[in-house]
Amino acid sequence: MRSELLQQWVVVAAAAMLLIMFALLAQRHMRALLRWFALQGVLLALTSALVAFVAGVPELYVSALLALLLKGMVLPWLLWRIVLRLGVHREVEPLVNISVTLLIGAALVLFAFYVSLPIEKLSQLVTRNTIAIALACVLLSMLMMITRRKAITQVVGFLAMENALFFTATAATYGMPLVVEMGVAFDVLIAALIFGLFFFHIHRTFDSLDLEHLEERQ
Amino acid sequence: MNLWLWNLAEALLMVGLAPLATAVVKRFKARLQNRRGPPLLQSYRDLAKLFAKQPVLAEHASWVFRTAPYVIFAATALAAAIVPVILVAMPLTAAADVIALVALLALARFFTALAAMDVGTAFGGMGASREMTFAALTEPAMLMSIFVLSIAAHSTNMTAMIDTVLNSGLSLRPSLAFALAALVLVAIAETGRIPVDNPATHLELTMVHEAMILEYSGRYLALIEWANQIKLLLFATLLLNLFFPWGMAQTADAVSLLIAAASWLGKLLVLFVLLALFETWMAKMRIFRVPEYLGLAFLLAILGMLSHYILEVGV
Amino acid sequence: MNLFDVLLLTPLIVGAIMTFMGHGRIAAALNIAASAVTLAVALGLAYQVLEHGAFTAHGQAFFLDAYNVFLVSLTAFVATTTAVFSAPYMLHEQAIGRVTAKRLRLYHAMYQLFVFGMYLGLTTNNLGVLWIALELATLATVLLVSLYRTPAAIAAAWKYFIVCGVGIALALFGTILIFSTSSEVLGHGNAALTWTLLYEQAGQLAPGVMTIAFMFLMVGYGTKVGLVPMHTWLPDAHGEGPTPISAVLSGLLLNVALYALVRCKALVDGATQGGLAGELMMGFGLLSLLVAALALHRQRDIKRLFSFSSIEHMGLMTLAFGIGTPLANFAGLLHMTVHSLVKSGIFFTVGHAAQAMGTQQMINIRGLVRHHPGIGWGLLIGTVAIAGFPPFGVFTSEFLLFTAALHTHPWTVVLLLLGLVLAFAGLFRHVQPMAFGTPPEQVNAVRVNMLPVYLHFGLALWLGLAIPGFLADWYQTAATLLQGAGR
Amino acid sequence: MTNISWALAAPLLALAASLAGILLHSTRDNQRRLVCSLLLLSALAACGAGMAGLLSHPDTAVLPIGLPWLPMHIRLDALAGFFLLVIGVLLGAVALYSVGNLRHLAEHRSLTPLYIFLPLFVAGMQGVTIADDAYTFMIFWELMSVASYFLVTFEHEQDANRKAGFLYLLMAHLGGLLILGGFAVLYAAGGSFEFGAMRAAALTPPWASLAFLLAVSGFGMKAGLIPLHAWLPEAHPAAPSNVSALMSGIMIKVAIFGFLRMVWDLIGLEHTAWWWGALVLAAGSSSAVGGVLLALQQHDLKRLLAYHSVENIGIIAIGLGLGMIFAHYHYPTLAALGLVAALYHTLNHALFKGLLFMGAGAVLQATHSCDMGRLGGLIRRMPRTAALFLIGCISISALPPFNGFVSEWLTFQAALMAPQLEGTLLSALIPFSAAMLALAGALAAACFVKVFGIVFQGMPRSRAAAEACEADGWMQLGMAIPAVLCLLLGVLPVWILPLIDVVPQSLIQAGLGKSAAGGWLWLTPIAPERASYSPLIVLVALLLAVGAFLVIHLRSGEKRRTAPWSCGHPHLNPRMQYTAVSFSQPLRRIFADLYQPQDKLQRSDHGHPLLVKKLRYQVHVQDQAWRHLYLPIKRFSEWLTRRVDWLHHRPIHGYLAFTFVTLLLLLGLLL
Repeated sequence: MRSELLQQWVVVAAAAMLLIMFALLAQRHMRALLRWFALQGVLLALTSALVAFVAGVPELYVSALLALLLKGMVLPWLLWRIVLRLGVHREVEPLVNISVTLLIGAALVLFAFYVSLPIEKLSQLVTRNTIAIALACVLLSMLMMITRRKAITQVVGFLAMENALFFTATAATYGMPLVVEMGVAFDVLIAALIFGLFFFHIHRTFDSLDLEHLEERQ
Repeated sequence: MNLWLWNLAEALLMVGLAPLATAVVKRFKARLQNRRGPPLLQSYRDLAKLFAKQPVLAEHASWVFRTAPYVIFAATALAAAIVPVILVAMPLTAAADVIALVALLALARFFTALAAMDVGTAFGGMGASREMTFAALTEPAMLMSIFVLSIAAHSTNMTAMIDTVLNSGLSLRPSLAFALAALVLVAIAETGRIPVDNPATHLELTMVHEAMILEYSGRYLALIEWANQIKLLLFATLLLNLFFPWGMAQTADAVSLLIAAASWLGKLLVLFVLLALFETWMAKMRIFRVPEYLGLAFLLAILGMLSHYILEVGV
Repeated sequence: MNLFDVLLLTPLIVGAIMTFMGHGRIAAALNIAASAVTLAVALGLAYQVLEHGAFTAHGQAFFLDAYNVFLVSLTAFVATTTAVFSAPYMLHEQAIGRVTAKRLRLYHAMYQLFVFGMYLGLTTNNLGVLWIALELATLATVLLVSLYRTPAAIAAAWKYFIVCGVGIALALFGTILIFSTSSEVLGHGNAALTWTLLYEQAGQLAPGVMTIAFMFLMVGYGTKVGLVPMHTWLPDAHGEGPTPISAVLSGLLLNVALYALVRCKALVDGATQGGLAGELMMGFGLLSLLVAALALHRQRDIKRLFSFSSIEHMGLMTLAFGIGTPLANFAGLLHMTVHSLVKSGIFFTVGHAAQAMGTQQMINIRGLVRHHPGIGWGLLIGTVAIAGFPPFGVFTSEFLLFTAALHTHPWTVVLLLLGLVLAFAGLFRHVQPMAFGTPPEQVNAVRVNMLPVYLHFGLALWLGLAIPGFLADWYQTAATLLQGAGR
Repeated sequence: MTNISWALAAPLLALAASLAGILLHSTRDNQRRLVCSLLLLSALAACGAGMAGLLSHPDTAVLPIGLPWLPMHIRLDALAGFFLLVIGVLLGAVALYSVGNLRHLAEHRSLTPLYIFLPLFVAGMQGVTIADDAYTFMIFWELMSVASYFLVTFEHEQDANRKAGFLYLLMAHLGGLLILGGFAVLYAAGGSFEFGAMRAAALTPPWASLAFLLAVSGFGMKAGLIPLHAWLPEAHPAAPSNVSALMSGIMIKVAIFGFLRMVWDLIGLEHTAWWWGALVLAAGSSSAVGGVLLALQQHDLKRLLAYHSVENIGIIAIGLGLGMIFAHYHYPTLAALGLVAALYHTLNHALFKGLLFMGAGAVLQATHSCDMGRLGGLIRRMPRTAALFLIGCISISALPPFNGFVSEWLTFQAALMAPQLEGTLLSALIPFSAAMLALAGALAAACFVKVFGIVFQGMPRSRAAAEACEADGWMQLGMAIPAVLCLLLGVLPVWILPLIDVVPQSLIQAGLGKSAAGGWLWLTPIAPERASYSPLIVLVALLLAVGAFLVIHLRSGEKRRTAPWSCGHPHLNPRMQYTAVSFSQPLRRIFADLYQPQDKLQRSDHGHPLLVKKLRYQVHVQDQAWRHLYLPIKRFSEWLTRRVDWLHHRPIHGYLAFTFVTLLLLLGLLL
């Protein structure tokens, strides 16, 4: 009965992930974007906590906690600080207009499902669908990185991709071994710090976070 | 051994008769132009006179200039010695085949041109340039036309070639016709006759051969002139003996030798008459028509080749 | 505390020290010393492996077989020579004020961290840790690339960071997918990511998932290898960073990434008894070769030029491993070795040349053989070597690759030939005028340390003339190891 | 000391010379002496080994270096022996020549790179001949290419030299890769890189043809067959004269060797398709005529000589092509004839082209120019050089009694054997190529009249030429050796041919047999009644004729010297002479369609067209291969590079997009 509950939850959570991804794609304002991003983190935390509880994998609690702290609070907060510091919080400035982006996104989701069709059912919880959705989330976050002009939105996209991976890890596999989890989390943290460092450099040297300027340096 | 002697005799005959031959042609032409023309021995007298004269050299003429006439004469004389005149089988013919024959003439020409370049006059350069240009076309034409025969004879050895023609009897072959035509054109060009070059002219712009030897005098000039006369006789003999060898002596007995000699002289006379007629009838062509003329010769020769391969092999 | 721990700990500890006192002469000396120590250790390990065969350390956590111990020692060697080279180089940079003491600290610390990352990646037995190590190395090099803080450097580092970050993330996704199927076979926990076990159990992994996983790993690690079309970060990163870093990036990091890719290929081949992975790698290899060869013609910056040449050669190796016959693998490994040697050697000379001329723009570098014969001839010889002229080792490996390719996929030979010729033309049309001709008026004299260069070229020459027996056996075992996953 | 160790000694001595070049860079004179003498020793070793290879059975050895499973194999057989001999002979002469030549060169700059790479170059060539496995072969082959590249760019300050070097190395690289491809095919069939296995390998016709095509294109590129010759006229003039002598005299012959080794030996003529020979024959004919035609329009002495190398390679190729055709139709003796003719011409060309380039070097050294427009009258300033050069000119013009004539004579003989064949296409092609051969010979004569006449005769066209001084003893010695050999090879072919005849016997188990049927005087390649040539008699006869007259005229020796007639001009000046340009004008006009010369005439007059103030005529004849082959390729590749460059100037989103699309495509594969 537990596993059924888990399965249902996994499906729901997966759907939610996908939804949030689209939400991120659809945002026009920084603040909202970061809110959704934080929400994603929280969702991750919940998922892994539940998996830990149901499947009785204690170390997943740790990663749940990590997720909650890092992805749910620290990173969004850091990013928001940066946004405030650099005063870029108004427009997201997409390269491609939002509705088109969303259409492409939808197409990607279909694509993801088709790709994962040949995958036979591995176990009761690694369903074809979870993998498909994970795939879709990764693709969507990449789409986001491609279609946003500002550096900071790219970073959000990047972190969103990390989240998608994390979700896959937990939902589809009861979580990776702890060593790996830790390592990954650690890397993400460093990455985030370096991001922060860079923002200031970029801002100083090009006095904007518009990536177009970086290209003029070739 | 006596074959060698006989060969030497024939060579001397060619060398000796050469001036006379030229004189004969001159005489015929003169007659055709209603002139009396010089006596037949005139050309001998000229040579003798030139030999006696003290040569005059250009200031900065080098040793090439001085040695060239000897080389030219020697090469031409040797070429003449190669060609079977009366007797078919001769040792020197074996020593140097048709290719060597052409090459020897080329050697003579090479040195003529060098001698012309030596003094550094405009005429010398002009003559050499034109001569070598024409030679570049005549030489292959000549080789090709002779090759037609030598392929038929399976040999480049003139003795063998003449033998085959003699033994094959009178068979009309397109290839031979082509080859003959080519060789005639070549002979005219090589001996510097009208319409390619005019031995009598000294009009600067049209000279070829004369321009090259302009600076020569005395015995040098004599040698070169003589070599030229030998060349005329040589080509005449070559044409006759390769394509119309009938009458030539295949065995070295007195009778056939006499017959051969007689037939040779007879054929020569006929040929010279034709030459004289041709020369009086033709005008000299412009210098840049000559390549076309020679190109024609080359083309004919190659056609002869091809027609031999394509039409006659295995026939 | 065995040899192995020394290998991993030395760079880590030294790196930590460097963060505090990583400037001035001692730092450089320490840098060299540390690298030398690791080199000694690496050789010791190599000896062990050669004597007693592959072994694992700390349970299943780390393992050393012919393949990676050879890469470890190669890495250690190049890292050492690079340290030797970087000592005078960075002093000069400091002298002309391109780097401050603070930056120098960062430089040395990150250098060691980077090396640590590579050792970790090479020796770990755990696909997850492998990924972490690569990410670590990437992050370290990102900071190194941006060392000069010039706008161009920032831009390059940012590009490097984003593109590689995304790539590496995709690789992680691939790893997770592998885990998702392997955990069915080997249960949750580290076992499911332990390469040696996976290698044994490869047959039971779900082919479908493994294939998708490989797609992601291919793109992910391929980005770090610098395969076209994910190579776009590479030229900038090489061009803008300090030259020693370009040397180790080209000479080492790319190798490690390729190493990871090849390890994964071995697993996928085992799972799906088909050659899809190999064919993919061949495709990417050829594409990289051709595109890089063409791109070479249009370069203006000398370091970008040689980074494109690196892309070309990584393409060749990828092709070799993609073909996957023992001969091809042999060629690939040999090519890996000689390319690392020659290319890092070239980057040393390039660095000196750039310093001598005060610019990296090739248009301004002229007549090197006249005013700096050492540099000029070094550059020429290096280019001749990298272009695959005998008697240098690059020729040997290309020769073997050629024959291997003709054996299995004759059609590739045409493209291979085309690519090599184009690449040579593209490289040489730029190098010749730099080495030859009349030099410009003002040329600043630089203290050059050509020893590492001669060392590298000398080794490459040696490998071209005669491959020592032990090395040959080494390659042989590695080659067969790579070929026979689950077959 | 076994034969093979002699053969090995040659390249080793050369390497030693290179080493000496590095070590003694401080003391120039010792450096020069030591390097040159070591090279001389290497040459002697090569000659010895060559004779040994020709006279005794093949000898092999395995060196302890190379790939682990493929140590270097070397083998000294007849073919290798012959080419080692060729290398040795010319190398010896050049080594002596260099003693003098390099002394003058050393006055301007340090020659250390030359001393390093010249011996390496030599070692490469010698090594190629004795290689017995593909790997060794390629190593030495590319060593030869690279080293010679550094020699071509030795005077790298001139822009032209760098361009030439680049083109050369590029084509050498391409050629090397093609050859490598050929070996790869053989390897695939034989399963080993050793030549022994490759010989044994049974090739299927398509693979054999592929290997053949690769060999032709690869070696043809090095040999300079039209249209693969573009590098040759650029590179040979760029190099120092003694190097050009080696490159033109030997290196392109090494390519011929490679061709023989790969096609005649490894692939084996039993696999030939009829069109193989036809292809070689056609390439040869076009090279022969094309080369000489282009040579005629060159006004730089060394460039002109370089184009003549193209011509002579063409002649060699004609011989080889005939041989291959005969071999295909199973006339082994005739095949042998073709091969022998080719080899004989190889030897001859090595000699007279080496001689000519050395002569050009002497001229360059004396006048600091190879531009024929600035030379002239040198025969008076440097009589010995002139005499030796003249011998070279006569030989290369294929005039008796020198050696060039003998080999062309043999080639003609081979061509005249064509009626033996069936198949009309061939029998049409062969006479045509014979015609081309004849044409080439005649044109060569014209060209060398021009060369000798313009450079050595007439009046000096520049002060440098007027003040030139004779080359020193070493250089004269270096030139004298090939000159003498030119005469000997021309007069005593009967003694040389049996030596060369060994090669076909070992390659196709057939030889000319007795090439002197009628005794030692008579050269009769096939049969006395077919064709015979007795150069000695010809020579004697010539000498007799000349001698007789000389005797007559030594009596009355006195001559008078006056100014030559100059159309009434007061005195003749050098500017009135024919120039190189005007000499070749008639041919330029005749073959205008081939040359497509671009000429322009600038004239300025004093108001009236007849009152000419200044008249300036320029004509430029471009190698058509550039227009129609090389430039299009260049343009296309440039276009491609522009397209690719576009990839690398995208914004970062673009880069991510590449990754993204790649991923989608890969996943798409799974659908």
